[in-house]
Amino acid sequence: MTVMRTRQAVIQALSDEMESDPTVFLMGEDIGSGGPFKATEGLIEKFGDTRVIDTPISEMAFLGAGVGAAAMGMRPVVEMMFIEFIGVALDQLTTQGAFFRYLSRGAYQVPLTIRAAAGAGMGFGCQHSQILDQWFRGNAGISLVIPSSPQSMYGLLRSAIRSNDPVVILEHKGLYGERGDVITGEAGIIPIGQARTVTEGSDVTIVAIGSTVLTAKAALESQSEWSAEIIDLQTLIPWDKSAVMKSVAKTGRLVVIEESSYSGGWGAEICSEVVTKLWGQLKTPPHRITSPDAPIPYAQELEKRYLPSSDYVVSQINELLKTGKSPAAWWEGAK
Amino acid sequence: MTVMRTRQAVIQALSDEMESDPTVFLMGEDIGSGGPFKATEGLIEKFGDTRVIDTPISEMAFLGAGVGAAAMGMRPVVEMMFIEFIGVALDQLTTQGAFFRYLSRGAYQVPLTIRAAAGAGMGFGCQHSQILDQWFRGNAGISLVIPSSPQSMYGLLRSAIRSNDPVVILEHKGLYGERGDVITGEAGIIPIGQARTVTEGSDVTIVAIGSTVLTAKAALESQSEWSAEIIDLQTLIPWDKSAVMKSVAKTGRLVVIEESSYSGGWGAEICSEVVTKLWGQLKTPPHRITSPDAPIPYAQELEKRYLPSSDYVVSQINELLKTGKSPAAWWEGAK
Amino acid sequence: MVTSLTRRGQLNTEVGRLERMLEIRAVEESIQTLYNDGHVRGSTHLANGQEAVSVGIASVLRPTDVVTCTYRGHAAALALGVTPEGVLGEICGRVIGCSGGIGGSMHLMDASVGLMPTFAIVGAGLPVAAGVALAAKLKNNDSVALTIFGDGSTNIGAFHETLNMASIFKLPVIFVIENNLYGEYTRINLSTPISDLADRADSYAMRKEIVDGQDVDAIINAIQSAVDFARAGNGPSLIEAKTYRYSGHSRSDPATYRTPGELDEWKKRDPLDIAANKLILKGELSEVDLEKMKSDIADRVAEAIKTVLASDGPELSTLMQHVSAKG
Amino acid sequence: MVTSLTRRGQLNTEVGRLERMLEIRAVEESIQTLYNDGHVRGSTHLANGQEAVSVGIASVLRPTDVVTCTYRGHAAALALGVTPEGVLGEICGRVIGCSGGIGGSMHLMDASVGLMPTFAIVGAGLPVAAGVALAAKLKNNDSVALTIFGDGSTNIGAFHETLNMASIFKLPVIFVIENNLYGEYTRINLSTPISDLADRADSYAMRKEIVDGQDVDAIINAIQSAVDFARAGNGPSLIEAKTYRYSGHSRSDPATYRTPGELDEWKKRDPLDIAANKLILKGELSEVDLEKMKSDIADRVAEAIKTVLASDGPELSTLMQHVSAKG
Ligand SMILES: Cc1ncc(C[n+]2csc(CCOP(=O)(O)OP(=O)(O)O)c2C)c(N)n1
Ligand SMILES: Cc1ncc(C[n+]2csc(CCOP(=O)(O)OP(=O)(O)O)c2C)c(N)n1
Ligand SMILES: [Mg+2]
Ligand SMILES: [Mg+2]
Repeated sequence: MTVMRTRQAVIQALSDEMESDPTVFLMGEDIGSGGPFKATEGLIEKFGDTRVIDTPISEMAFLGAGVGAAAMGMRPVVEMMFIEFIGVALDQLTTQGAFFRYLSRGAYQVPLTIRAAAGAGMGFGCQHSQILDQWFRGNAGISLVIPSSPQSMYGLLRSAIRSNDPVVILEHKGLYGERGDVITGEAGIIPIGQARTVTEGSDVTIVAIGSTVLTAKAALESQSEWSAEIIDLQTLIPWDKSAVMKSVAKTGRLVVIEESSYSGGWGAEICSEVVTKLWGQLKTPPHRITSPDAPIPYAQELEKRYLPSSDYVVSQINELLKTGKSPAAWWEGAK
Repeated sequence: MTVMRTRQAVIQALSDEMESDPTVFLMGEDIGSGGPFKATEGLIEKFGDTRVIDTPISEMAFLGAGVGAAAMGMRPVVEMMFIEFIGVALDQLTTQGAFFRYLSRGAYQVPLTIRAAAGAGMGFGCQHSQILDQWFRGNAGISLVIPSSPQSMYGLLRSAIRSNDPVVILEHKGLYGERGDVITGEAGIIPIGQARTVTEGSDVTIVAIGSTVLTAKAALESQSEWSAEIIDLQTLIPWDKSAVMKSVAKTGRLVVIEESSYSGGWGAEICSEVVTKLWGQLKTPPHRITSPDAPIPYAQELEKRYLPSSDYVVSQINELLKTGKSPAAWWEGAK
Repeated sequence: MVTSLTRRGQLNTEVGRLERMLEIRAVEESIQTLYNDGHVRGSTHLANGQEAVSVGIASVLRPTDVVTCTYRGHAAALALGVTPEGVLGEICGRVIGCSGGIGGSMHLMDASVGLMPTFAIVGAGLPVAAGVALAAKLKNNDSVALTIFGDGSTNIGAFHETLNMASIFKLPVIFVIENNLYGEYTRINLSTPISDLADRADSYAMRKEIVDGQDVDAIINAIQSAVDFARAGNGPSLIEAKTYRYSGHSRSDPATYRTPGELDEWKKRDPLDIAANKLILKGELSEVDLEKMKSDIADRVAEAIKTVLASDGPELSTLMQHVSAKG
Repeated sequence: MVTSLTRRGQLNTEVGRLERMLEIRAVEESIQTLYNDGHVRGSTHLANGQEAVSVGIASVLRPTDVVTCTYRGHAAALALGVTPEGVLGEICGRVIGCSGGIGGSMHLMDASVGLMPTFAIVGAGLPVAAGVALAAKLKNNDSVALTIFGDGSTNIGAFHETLNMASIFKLPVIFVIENNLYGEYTRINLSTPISDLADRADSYAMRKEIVDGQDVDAIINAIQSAVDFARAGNGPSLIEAKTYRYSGHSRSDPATYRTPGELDEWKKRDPLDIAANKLILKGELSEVDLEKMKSDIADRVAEAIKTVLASDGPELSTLMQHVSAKG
């Protein structure tokens, strides 16, 4: 067990996989020098420039090259730097790579990992702060993971690289600097598709992922009126239905905390599925706590307001428990 | 009132808007010759090649040109031919055009319409048959409409062109050949964001859009055990919450029929919202009838199986009504 | 049974190559009837008039090399070795189709001869081919990747990005433009301000060559040079084959936009005629041999159609197979 | 109050242009302190060393022409007319920022002088500029669009697609490459196999010009020719300005990857010095005048910073405004 920052967990996971599997290589813009978040620092020195490949600014070309190399048995880890950049190249992943196994009846598979920084809170403005998980939905070939800690970064990234299908890993830029204990090696690997129960509790199940796991924890710790079972989904696509169902079956209440806008947010799928499958077992309506339906603003106070804060989560859950109804969001009626 | 095919309704709507507003123009690949679905046939002859502009195969360039021209006060209607093609150009719509109004504090707006053929059932294979609404979710600047008839094609397309924000209109390729009565002119225009009640009924509310409206109707007509209120959403983003709520408040049951895969499907948002807001008012769990989590196959029988059929809808609703539980999908357990 | 691999080997003689071109023509000409009889759905894109390019390419590449091709892939698939049953079966959505009936005309594949599932999105095959080449380079083997696409596709972003990257990385990849003068219904001069597309290689300091697309021997020479160059570690080439498609863009296109007389002009330089005439001139083939060859091929294709039509569609369960590693 | 439009007018003299370049330099040099004091978040991208390009462009264009520019947009914004308060206010997220504090350093804008919200995605401004030019053409007015981007951006697909389309449509758009030799931390030779990027115009049969990016007069000439060409209906131009950025790519980049001595070499050809020396040589400016000018500018920028820091952040309600036409 070592204490490290999340960005170091990225480096450690990449390094460990590269050491254990010679087919693993990295590709992306300026990854040799470590990138804007220093999340690949030192790897080119260690593995050389045939395994840490700096590319031109050509997302379509190098993402697609990842698909092609993966189909030939390599395990490329392609960095998109900021997840928005895949907007100029999405086709190669969702319409090409994701369908390769299907179309070739298993003759080709695409063990490709796509790393990208995502998320708001750091003042990068509306084109460098989104999560954008919606772009990867509804495409059964692709997994999407969002770590919430150095450990889950390490464990999920190693699993992503080992997966025989494309995996997108969204690295929340607000978490790169966070420190935590990390178990490295095989024991530290976290399977794709498995949630983690962060806290046990009985009043409400809080489903979160990435940054909102921290928000949930802070909310829980800042009050003592209710206890919560916080579930860190870890993998958003496909999400761990059985873990969520088990918890909600126990607590009888479901709250989802999402960093993105209410409309189109992933939490709706959790709520819909839970309510349908646990029909009659919920004590209160499922409730989503999200950001508002707006682009992400730059100014600090506004960006702070944009994100669901722990105080807001507490007040929402208090109201849910008190009234038995799904509370209105802060922006409702505020218009 | 005239009888016309859906493809003709496209032409009529474009023609009427072009006649009434000189800033409207069309841009896309081979639209001058009418395109693969003959949905722009005759317009270049009528309006000339400065208003019906054939482009090189450069989706990023001409979609972005649509954004730029729209910001300068034009009303471009950009054709993507098949919706998958926007996968090479998504950035221009979702990360640029959609944020222009916000970033410019209203100084620039983007009255841009994007037309594209979508949907399965015609044997176009997995890269030319999807709906892909997920790519446009969570982006408050963008609307998405999916007509289900010649009338709604006409009415929604005209509204899309008049909208002061980007609107994506998905034209289901299975519907282009369908005939129906169309009221043209102002009276035929259908506002964005408004659902239409197709049938009144009391046992269940069926929410559908595009092709699944026809599936819902066929299902309803093929049996006489239950009556259904079929809601044609018409606009998926933003969907008409009040129409759906009103209906479900009355029937007490919600079934959503979606053409795409279960995971990531839009129906989850409807179910989540309805259950939360109408907590305690539903007699049965909300239920989603969808395609399976798989790419769209070519072979006729498989593609037919992929799509939710009216028989399947009937059997699902029968079971829901009989058991009071959400029935398993055909592929569950079948694996 | 004939395998794709043995069929690939048949291209090592001039006669074998002529036969394959004739077969491609015959297979493609059978599709309209199959469509009329309700066996074909969606869209099909014929390559008739362009057979020499595919056969030339397949004659040079090793089966361990990899090809990415577009929706206009019947000729490439047959040339690389896929059987008429494999191609027609796929077009008819039968389980004996080369993609098991799952893909359809736009998604042919056969890993045994290096054909990746063909790409229905313009430009999409280029980055993937670069990735295949990158893998060869990283694995230190001397395989090459080759990607086939049209003139219209040289205007898509992926073309530019991939050529630049392939050049900088010195990847063993060959970019082959089938310049058939049209992208869908649009003549090249309306979409592209230059006429020799190979010149776009200059933007990437890339080796280039323009070649007569109707002459299979010229194609072979051009491809061979590019392949040798790539295998030797010198990097990519851009090859422009000047050719022409006799049919419209896809089944529904009557091609009324053609310049008058253009089609007839091109038919005078039919790649099948050119190849046959060379053999006849050299005395290696008689008119009688040729007619025999054609009728044998017609028989074989008719036989293939029978087999296809007697074969089943894929089982319903295959719909859910190979979706992900899990099943 | 000074408007952006009046400030734009100040570029009609050589002295005015020198002043603006000095102001840009001073504004950008103040950002680090603002950052150290906790007023700046996210990332900032300085253009110091490149001031002549922006000022040259702004001197030629009319305010009714439209510019799309990248995240490296401080210089362009100030040149086009945005006040130091507008730029620094935006960088500090204040309501007096040119985008109301909503955009930040990467998203500056001012419709009154034709600056669209700057683009934080590489290549994204090019298609939009083409669309602006298309609108001008369709409306039959003689406005032009101009788009500024870097050397590294010439490898993105949107560059290729847009240049081709602009050429075919003969759009009144000017593509300006600020070739500062680096894309982020990567030197151009590692990402691009040619060194004169203007040559890429040949792929599109487009007019091209290479220009000294450190000499504002040379820029003005090159832009003027391109603008004249465009306004006359002759179509687009590709202009490559050879220049250099003194700072790293963004705030967090110490630029250790530079070739040794390179920075010093370029500083010998500082665009501010070049412009000042010309005026001094012509006797139109004395060293004393220059020092006075610099200190006046320093005062004005200091004043601007005071105003910015005294100003509020945007109201919380603005978070939900201008999201869509409805609010
Ligand atoms: C990104 C994308 N845009 C548009 C299309 C529709 N489309 C299919 S083929 C084609 C024409 C391609 O022309 P060319 O590259 O010359 O190839 P050819 O069909 O002539 O072989 C077009 C526009 C597509 N499949 N993908
Ligand atoms: C599509 C996309 N890819 C990558 C980036 C990250 N990025 C921002 S600036 C930059 C370098 C651009 O270099 P150049 O075009 O030379 O412009 P310069 O910054 O030198 O002005 C990169 C890679 C981005 N913003 N968008
Ligand atoms: Mg062509
Ligand atoms: Mg640069």
